[in-house]
Amino acid sequence: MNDIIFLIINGITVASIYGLIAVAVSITWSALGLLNLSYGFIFSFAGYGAWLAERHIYGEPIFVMFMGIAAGIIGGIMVCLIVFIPVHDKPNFTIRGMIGTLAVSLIGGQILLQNFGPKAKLLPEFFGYGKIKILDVTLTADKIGIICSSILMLTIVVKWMKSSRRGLEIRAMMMNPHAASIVGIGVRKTGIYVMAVTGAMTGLSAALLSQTYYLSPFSGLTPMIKGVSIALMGGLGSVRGAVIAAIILGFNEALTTKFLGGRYVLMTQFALIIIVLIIRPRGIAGILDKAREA
Amino acid sequence: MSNILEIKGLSAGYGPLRVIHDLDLIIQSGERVGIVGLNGHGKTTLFYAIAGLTHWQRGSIKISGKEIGRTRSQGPGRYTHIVVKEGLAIMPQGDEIFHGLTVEEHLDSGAFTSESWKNRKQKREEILEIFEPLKKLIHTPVGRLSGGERRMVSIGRGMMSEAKLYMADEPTLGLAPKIGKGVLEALLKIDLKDSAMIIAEQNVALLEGKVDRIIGMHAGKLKGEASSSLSMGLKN
Amino acid sequence: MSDIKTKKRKTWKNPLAVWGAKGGNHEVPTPEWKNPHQIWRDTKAFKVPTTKIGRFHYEYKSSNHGEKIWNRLRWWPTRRTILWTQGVYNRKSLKPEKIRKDKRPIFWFLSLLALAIMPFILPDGYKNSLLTAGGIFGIYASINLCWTLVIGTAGIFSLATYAIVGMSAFLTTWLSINLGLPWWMLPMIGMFVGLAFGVIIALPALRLDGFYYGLLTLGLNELCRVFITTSHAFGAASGGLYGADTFVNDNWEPMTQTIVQYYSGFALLIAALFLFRFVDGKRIGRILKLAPEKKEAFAEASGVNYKRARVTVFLISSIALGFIGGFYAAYYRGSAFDIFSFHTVIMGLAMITIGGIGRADGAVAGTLIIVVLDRVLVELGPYRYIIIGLIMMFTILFLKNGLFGIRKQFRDWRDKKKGEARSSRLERGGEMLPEQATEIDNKDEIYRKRYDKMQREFLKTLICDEIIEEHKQKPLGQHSEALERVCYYFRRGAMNDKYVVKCEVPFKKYKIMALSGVRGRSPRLVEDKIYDTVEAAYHGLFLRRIQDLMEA
Amino acid sequence: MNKELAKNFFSCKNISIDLGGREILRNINIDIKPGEVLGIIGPNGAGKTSLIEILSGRYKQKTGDVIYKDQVINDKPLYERARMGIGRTYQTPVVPEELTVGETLKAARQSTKPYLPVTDAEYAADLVKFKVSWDMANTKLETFNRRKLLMTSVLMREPDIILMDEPASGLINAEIDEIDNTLRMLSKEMNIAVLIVEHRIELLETIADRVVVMDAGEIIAEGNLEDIINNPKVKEAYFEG
Repeated sequence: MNDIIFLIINGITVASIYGLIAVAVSITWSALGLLNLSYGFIFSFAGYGAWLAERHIYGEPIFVMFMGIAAGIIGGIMVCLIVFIPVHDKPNFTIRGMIGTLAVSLIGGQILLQNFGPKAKLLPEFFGYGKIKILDVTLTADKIGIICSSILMLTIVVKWMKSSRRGLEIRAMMMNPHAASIVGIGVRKTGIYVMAVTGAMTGLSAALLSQTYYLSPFSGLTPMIKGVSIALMGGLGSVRGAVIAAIILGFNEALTTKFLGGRYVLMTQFALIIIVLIIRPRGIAGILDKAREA
Repeated sequence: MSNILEIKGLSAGYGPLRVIHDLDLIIQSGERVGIVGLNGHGKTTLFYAIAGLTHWQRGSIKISGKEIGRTRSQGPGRYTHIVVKEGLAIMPQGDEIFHGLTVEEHLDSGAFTSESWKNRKQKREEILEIFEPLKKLIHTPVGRLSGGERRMVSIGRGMMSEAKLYMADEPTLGLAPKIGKGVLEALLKIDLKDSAMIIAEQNVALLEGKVDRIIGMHAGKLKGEASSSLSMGLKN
Repeated sequence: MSDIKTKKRKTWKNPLAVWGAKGGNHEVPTPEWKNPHQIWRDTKAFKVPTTKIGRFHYEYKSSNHGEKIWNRLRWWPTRRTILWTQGVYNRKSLKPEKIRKDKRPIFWFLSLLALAIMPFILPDGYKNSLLTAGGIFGIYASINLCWTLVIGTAGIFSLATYAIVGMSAFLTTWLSINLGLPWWMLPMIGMFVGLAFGVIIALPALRLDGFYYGLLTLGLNELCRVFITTSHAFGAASGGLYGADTFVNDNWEPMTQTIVQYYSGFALLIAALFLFRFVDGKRIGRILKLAPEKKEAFAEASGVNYKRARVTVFLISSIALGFIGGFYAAYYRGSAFDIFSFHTVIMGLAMITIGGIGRADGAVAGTLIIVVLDRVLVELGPYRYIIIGLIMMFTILFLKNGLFGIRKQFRDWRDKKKGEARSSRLERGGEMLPEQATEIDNKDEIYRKRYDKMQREFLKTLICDEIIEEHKQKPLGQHSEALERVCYYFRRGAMNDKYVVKCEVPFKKYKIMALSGVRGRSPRLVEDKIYDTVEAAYHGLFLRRIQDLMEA
Repeated sequence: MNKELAKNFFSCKNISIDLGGREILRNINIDIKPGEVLGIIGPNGAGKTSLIEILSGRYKQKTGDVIYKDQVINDKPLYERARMGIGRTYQTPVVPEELTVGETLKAARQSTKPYLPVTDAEYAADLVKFKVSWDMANTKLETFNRRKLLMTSVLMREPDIILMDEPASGLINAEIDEIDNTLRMLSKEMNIAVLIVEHRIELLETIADRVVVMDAGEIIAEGNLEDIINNPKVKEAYFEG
């Protein structure tokens, strides 16, 4: 019993990190119509940003975390400037955008490799080494921190999208880009906002994941593929769907590790995704996606 | 009285197709102008040209003295938001709405200046006074509304900001005659003060006597405004 | 001319005086007189900047043997001619000439010939590395041709291509090691593996659209990678599975081995090209081109079951990919895990996008570029990936459909600019622009239009309220000179869209119609207005014509 | 098979549909006989287009049946209906960009077995007076010729009924006359039933044998055109409120 709870908490921890990327993928897709596969690069970029900050500026863990977020924002804006803005009004934008972001991640990964070398780096623990015991289950501060900070980030983003003016603009653009330009919403400017926000989410997940695992030029790849598949299962474009999918996949990961063994995680995960997609071709919350049927 | 809109020698079109031919138009503040003409004679294209949505345009367009025309081909919609921020309120033809937003949010999305964003609550109240039927639907997603209500929302969205120039493109198109009349009346109720309004319409009878002047549009040129007796004689 | 301009305005007899004009004056000032020469000069002068006239001759024309302008040589036993040529007569010299409508077969032949004789012409120093790269190029180009069939022809955005190849390679290697299968069995078994995988992957393709499917297949690729790398049967420790039977004999000289490998890759490429030609260029490819993605309506209405055709193409190319997988195993004696990596997918995408998605030449040329960068210029180190990424970015940002689309893109762009420039010129009132004039065979027509335009410009100056009033009073009979001129012009007009008066009820109801100008086609009504008298109808018709004249 | 169905050539019974919670069509019944020209008119948003999409099989109706030659064909997709002899044209057909006219017709000929000989395509092209060079790229065709290309592709399978969506929109008068002639020939001499959706009454004046008027998803009148125009309900919907 203890084991299962422990695993579930593990699962939720992992899910909250991947969920951040999934929500980022989801928001970019629905707001900009861009399938951004360069989150892997943004992830590594943010991680190295945090690492550099820790090395050269100030070593306080929380500061490092915020620097990771800041680097993620910069990475997101960079991708927006390089790929989204030149390409967004060209024909076949979706394919172009996807290949363009892939090219960015290819170039970016190589540049990171050139500058930092293949050796893995480690970030400090942000949340200390405290432990809490609730109902026989030991919770490390680390896990609580990860879950809380990612939930906090998500809440802030969702709240921002719901109530602020920029959020309204982004949602309006999600639904009808042409009408949005008529009411004075610029695609490019909104694109930068969206990419900055999603970059911040990726940056946070990079900082959180790099403190437990490690950081290398291509370490963003797996989180991105996981994030994309979570977004896919939740239904591209839906934050709610992505969150639900992240939780389901987190549980799945925990349960599979427990009963089948760690190396079957990906298999059960994809089987789950394929089943969901075959039953509902637009993912868990696919109905909301109707807004952008281009 | 100042010139809100000043168009000189405007030609615009899509690719090899030229829809608007060398058009001159001056609209002064406080004016309510009707543009009538058949389908395909360039009413919508005129609006699109002002908003920068045509493929190419030549000539000068000034809004309160500021030049917004572009003498080069342009990606559709690339500069529209900049033009709109000069003070345009476009109430487009057809279903240019945000399906998933509620009526309230939808109205808010029209308030693009920071001032009107601050006063959006009050503005919203004013608009709901004009469009009574929307009051009950304030939290409904716009996609669920009927055609007439959608048009009301779309016009209300245009009224949210303090625009200098309101442009309504065929506000009654595709609506049942009664609803269409209601929508048009709401448009006429807008207090213009320093701004101006253009209404494009196919049906002359709907506008007759309700606007300050009616300009005919035929094959991309304006007709009927020129007050020479010749063209007046030709009109009937 | 200035003396004419300064002349005093003359008066003329007011035609309306008979009916009692305003003020009762018998004489009114004439409309201002204009010199017809001046009008001619004004009309002739272009006020807009003109560009060079004339059209480019895009097609290279070769003179012919003798007088014949056709070619009877055909590929036996089909009815196909060797090259698609068209016979034309030169307009200037009236000599028969041939135009090659499609020159691509020539380029294909030359480049394949170059590949075929490459082992004999390469300098010894580079021979080994280049031929090795050539073999790899053959395999990758065949894979990419099959992928192009899936993405381009079938329109299914699948990223699991390398997964199929890899699974087929690993399974056949494993079978070869454990059952001792000979090398020629491997591609055959690979075909079945490919079919099986194709069926599994095609199932979701029926339900999912575009990008969901793309991402799903990307996930499948990752799944295969994890499955293979973690399972002990496939040599999790050694970075790949090796030891399959091969057609390259170890006892041969190294150079012979390389050349055999090179030619086997070349043969595979030729086979893939034939497959591409027979799928994409034949019935199934054609009906799929009838149904491009999101625009299937036309095809559906003509009875095309496009979904079935898509899946068929997908399965065919899966089988081919399985075959290539088996071949790959026999070529390398096995396979590395690398084939499943995300990096390979990116490289593959680069290969097919650089050349242009959906074209055989694009896929092959893209593969060539990437393979040369990736395998030949090894000394560049990681910079070569940056270069590849930059080429990809360039293609995405600036090109419409890859390198091979540049030609069409340039022409489209030029035509668009030309069309815009042409249509945004100030109007010439019915006269032709010089660029248009080159497209008209009958040059008389150009001059007739120019004359007509001049005439209209002149007549416009004559039209004034008095004339209209005069016509209203007396539609028929003798008129003043100005009105007479205008009426003559109207009467002389062409028959199409000429207005006529239709009598509905004699002396009571008249309407205005327009002639169609075509024999057997009835006139059409132009307005609903009913005139009470024939005179009123005449005048209404006159007003219409004047309106047309002023607007033209 | 009951007797009620047996006399059916092409009809629909109690069709309803709603899109996104809004009711578009409510209990539509339409019946058409061979060789008849049936016009469907109504103001914008009356549900005409949805109806034709249902009849041709692109949308799925919520309730009701579509019956063709005594067969219920609710589950048949568009292409299967096309093979059965239900032709369908679009208002603005999107022609395949990559092909030439000849290749398009070839693909249409080979869309399903039996493959048709080229003479069938030539015959169909002749029926609609589609006279362009077969080497011409599809993208260079004008609207009218695009419609004719689609008509040719549809007619070569010798359909028994053609559903047309606003065939005259955006055409000049001479072209409308031509469509008029073609339709008359198809219906009166080749006994093909034609169903035309149009929102302008005047175009149907000459061709339609019978007219159905729709408003807000319902049929409000049915009969020949003169009766229809005098119908007060139609007047209200169409002219003034």
